[in-house]
Amino acid sequence: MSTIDHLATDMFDIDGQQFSSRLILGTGGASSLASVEQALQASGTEITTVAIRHFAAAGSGSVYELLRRNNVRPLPNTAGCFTARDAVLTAQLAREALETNWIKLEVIADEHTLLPDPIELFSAAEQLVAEDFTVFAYTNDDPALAKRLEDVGVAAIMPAGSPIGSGLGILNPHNISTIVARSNVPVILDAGVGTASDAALAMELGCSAVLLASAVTRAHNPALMAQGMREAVRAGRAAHLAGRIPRRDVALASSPAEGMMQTLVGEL
Amino acid sequence: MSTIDHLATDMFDIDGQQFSSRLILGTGGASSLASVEQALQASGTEITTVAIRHFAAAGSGSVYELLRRNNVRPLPNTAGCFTARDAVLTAQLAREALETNWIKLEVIADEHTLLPDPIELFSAAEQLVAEDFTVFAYTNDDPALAKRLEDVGVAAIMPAGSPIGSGLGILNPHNISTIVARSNVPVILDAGVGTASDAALAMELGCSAVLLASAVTRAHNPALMAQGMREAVRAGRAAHLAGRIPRRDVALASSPAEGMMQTLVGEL
Amino acid sequence: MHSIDIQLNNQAHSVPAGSTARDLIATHTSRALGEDGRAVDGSRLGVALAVNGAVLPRGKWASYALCAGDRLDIVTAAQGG
Amino acid sequence: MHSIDIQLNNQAHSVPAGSTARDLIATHTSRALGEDGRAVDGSRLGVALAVNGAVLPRGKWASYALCAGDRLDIVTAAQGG
Repeated sequence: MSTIDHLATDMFDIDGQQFSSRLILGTGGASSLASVEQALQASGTEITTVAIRHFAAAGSGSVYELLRRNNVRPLPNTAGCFTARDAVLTAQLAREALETNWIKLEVIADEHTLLPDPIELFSAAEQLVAEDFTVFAYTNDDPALAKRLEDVGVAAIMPAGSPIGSGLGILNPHNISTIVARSNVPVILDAGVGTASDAALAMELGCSAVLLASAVTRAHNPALMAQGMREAVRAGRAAHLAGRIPRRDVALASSPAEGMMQTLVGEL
Repeated sequence: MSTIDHLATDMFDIDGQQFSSRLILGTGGASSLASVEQALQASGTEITTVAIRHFAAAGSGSVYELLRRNNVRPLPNTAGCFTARDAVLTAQLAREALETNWIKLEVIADEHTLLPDPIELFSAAEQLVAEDFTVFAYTNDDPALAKRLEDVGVAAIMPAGSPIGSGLGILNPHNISTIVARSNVPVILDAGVGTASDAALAMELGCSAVLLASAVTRAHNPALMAQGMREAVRAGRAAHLAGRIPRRDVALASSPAEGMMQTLVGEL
Repeated sequence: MHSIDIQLNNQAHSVPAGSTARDLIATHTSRALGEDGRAVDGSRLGVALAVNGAVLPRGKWASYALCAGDRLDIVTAAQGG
Repeated sequence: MHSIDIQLNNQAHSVPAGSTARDLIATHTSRALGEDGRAVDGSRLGVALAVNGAVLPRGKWASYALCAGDRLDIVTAAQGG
C-alpha cells in the first residue's frame, strides 16, 4: 500500500533555518564513536549536541569529523559549567573551535540533580545574547523563567522533562504545555526522555523538537532506539497537528447502533 | 542521510500468518468512506475491523470493497452484542458474509461503559473456538480473565486501555504488562487510545499490536493522525526491542567530566 | 399471482409467492446469483442471510422458499469497531 | 637552546623558547597551520585555544609567543550532551 508522507512539508524553523528532523541527538554516553554514528544515521537527526573538552592528541577519532561527514550540524553545549563565567568562556571556545554561533547553554546547580541554576543561567544568557550567540537555553520547566529567558533574547527554550539521564519522562506535562502556549520562540524538550512514548508526548504537548542523548546512547540497542525516537517524534508531531479526540469520562461506540439485527437489540 | 529500517524483518505473527504492520484500524466513527480510505492508506494497516449490519440497498459504497481494493484483511466484530447468543450469531453471519474465520469478539455489559461482560464473553469465546473461529477476544485489562480466555483457545487477547472511544489512553499499564508477561498468544491493545503516545506506550509494554478507531476516525485530520499512529506503533515497537534505559531517581550526566578545563572545575 | 408478506431487515416486505432466498438477495443486492449463492460475475458478494435468527448458508439460498411471516436479515460489513 | 615550562590541558609541558601558540597547536594536533591559524590543507581544525582562561582567537595564534607559566587549554568537540 503506497503512503503519502503528510509531514513532508512540515519543517522545524530555528535561527532562520529549516530542518526536516525535529529530533536533536546528544552524543554523550555512547560506548563508541561507531555506535554514535549508527545511532545518528538511524535517528535522521540534522542537529547534534557535543561537549567542549580538552583535545586528546592520540584521540580515537573525532566527533567533529563524524558530524561533518554525516552532514549533521553541531550544537556545542556548556555541560559541566556551574557559573555564568565558565559557561560564557566555554561558549566562546565552542564558537572558535566549531565555527558556529549556536550554543546549548547549560549552567548546572549541582551534580546530584544536574538541574539548571536559574540565576547563573539567566546571567549567562544575557551575556551570550549580547555577544551575538544563538542561545538554546536548557532550563527547568518553570514557565516564569522561560518567559524571562525569551525576553532576554534566547533563540529557543529547552525545558527539562525530568533530570538529565533519569529516563523519568515528562513529569509535569502541564508546565511544558504552558511554556509552549506562552512562548514565541521554539520550545525544545530536553532531558529526561526514557523511551519513545516520552518523545511522542513532548511533541503532542506542542514542543517544536526533542533533544535526547542517554535514552539512545545507553539503550541496549542504540541504533534501534534511535529509529524508534525518529518515528516517535514524527508520530507526536503528526498527532499534534492532526488534532486529537477529546478525553471523555464515558465510552463512545465506534460501531453504529443503526442496522443492528432485531434479535441483537433485544426486540424481536 | 540514508537510513536502514531496523524493523524491516520484524513481523506480526497471528493465526499462522505474518503482517508487516502492527496497527489494526477500525473503520467506525469516520465521516465518510473516502475519509476511511485515506486514513487506511496513511496508517499502513493490513487488518481492519468492520461491524456486521443490515445491507442497505442504496448504500453509498461498500466498506468490504474498500478493504478488498486496498488489500486490507477484514476483521469483523460483534460490536453491539450483549449476550453470548447474539455474539455467536453475529460471528456466524460474519463468517458467511466475509468468508473469514476471524472474529473480534465483543460482548458488551452496558452502553455506558461499553466494557465487556466477562461471563458472556467467556461463554461466547468457548462456543466460537469450538466452531473453529479464530477469536480475537476484546476483554477488560484483568490478567486473570485474560488467562482464562487464552486457556479456552482464543487466538489473541485484546485488553482495553480504557473505555472505547474515551481517549483516556492506558489507565493501568501494570495490568497490560502483566497480561503480556503471562500470555502465550499475541496481546493486542484495543480501545482507549487517544493519541500517538498512547499507542507507543502500548507497544513499549510489550503488546504485539494496537487496535484503534476513534482516535483516527474522529481526529480533526484523520489521515494525518493515521500516519502518526503508524509511526507511533513502530516507534514503540522499536523502543521495546531496543531495551530502554532504566528509570533513575537522580540525574546521570551525558557529557563527560573528563577533559574539563581546570577553570571550569573550580580548581585554579 | 399473489404475494406473501415477510419481514426484511426489520421492515415489512412483500415478495412474489414462490420466491427463494436467492431471489430476494439477488433483487436486494442487484446482483445475479448462481445456484451456489455466489455472484455469477465471480466477485465476492460480501453478504450473509439469517432466517428467523439463524444463519442460512449461501449454498442453501436457492432451495429455500420464503414463507409468510419469515423474518430475514441480510447483513454485510459496515463501518465499525 | 633552552625550553620554557607551561601548563597544557592541566599538565606540565615544555616547549622550545620562542614557540608560538601556533607551533604548539600544530604539534599537538599534528596539522600544518597557516598564519591565519587554519589548517593549510583547507579542512577545518575544530579546535580552540584558551590562554590563562581567556580565548585566544586563531588569527592571533601565530603572533602569540608562549611565556613561562602560561596555562593553555586546547579544546575540541567531544561526545556529550
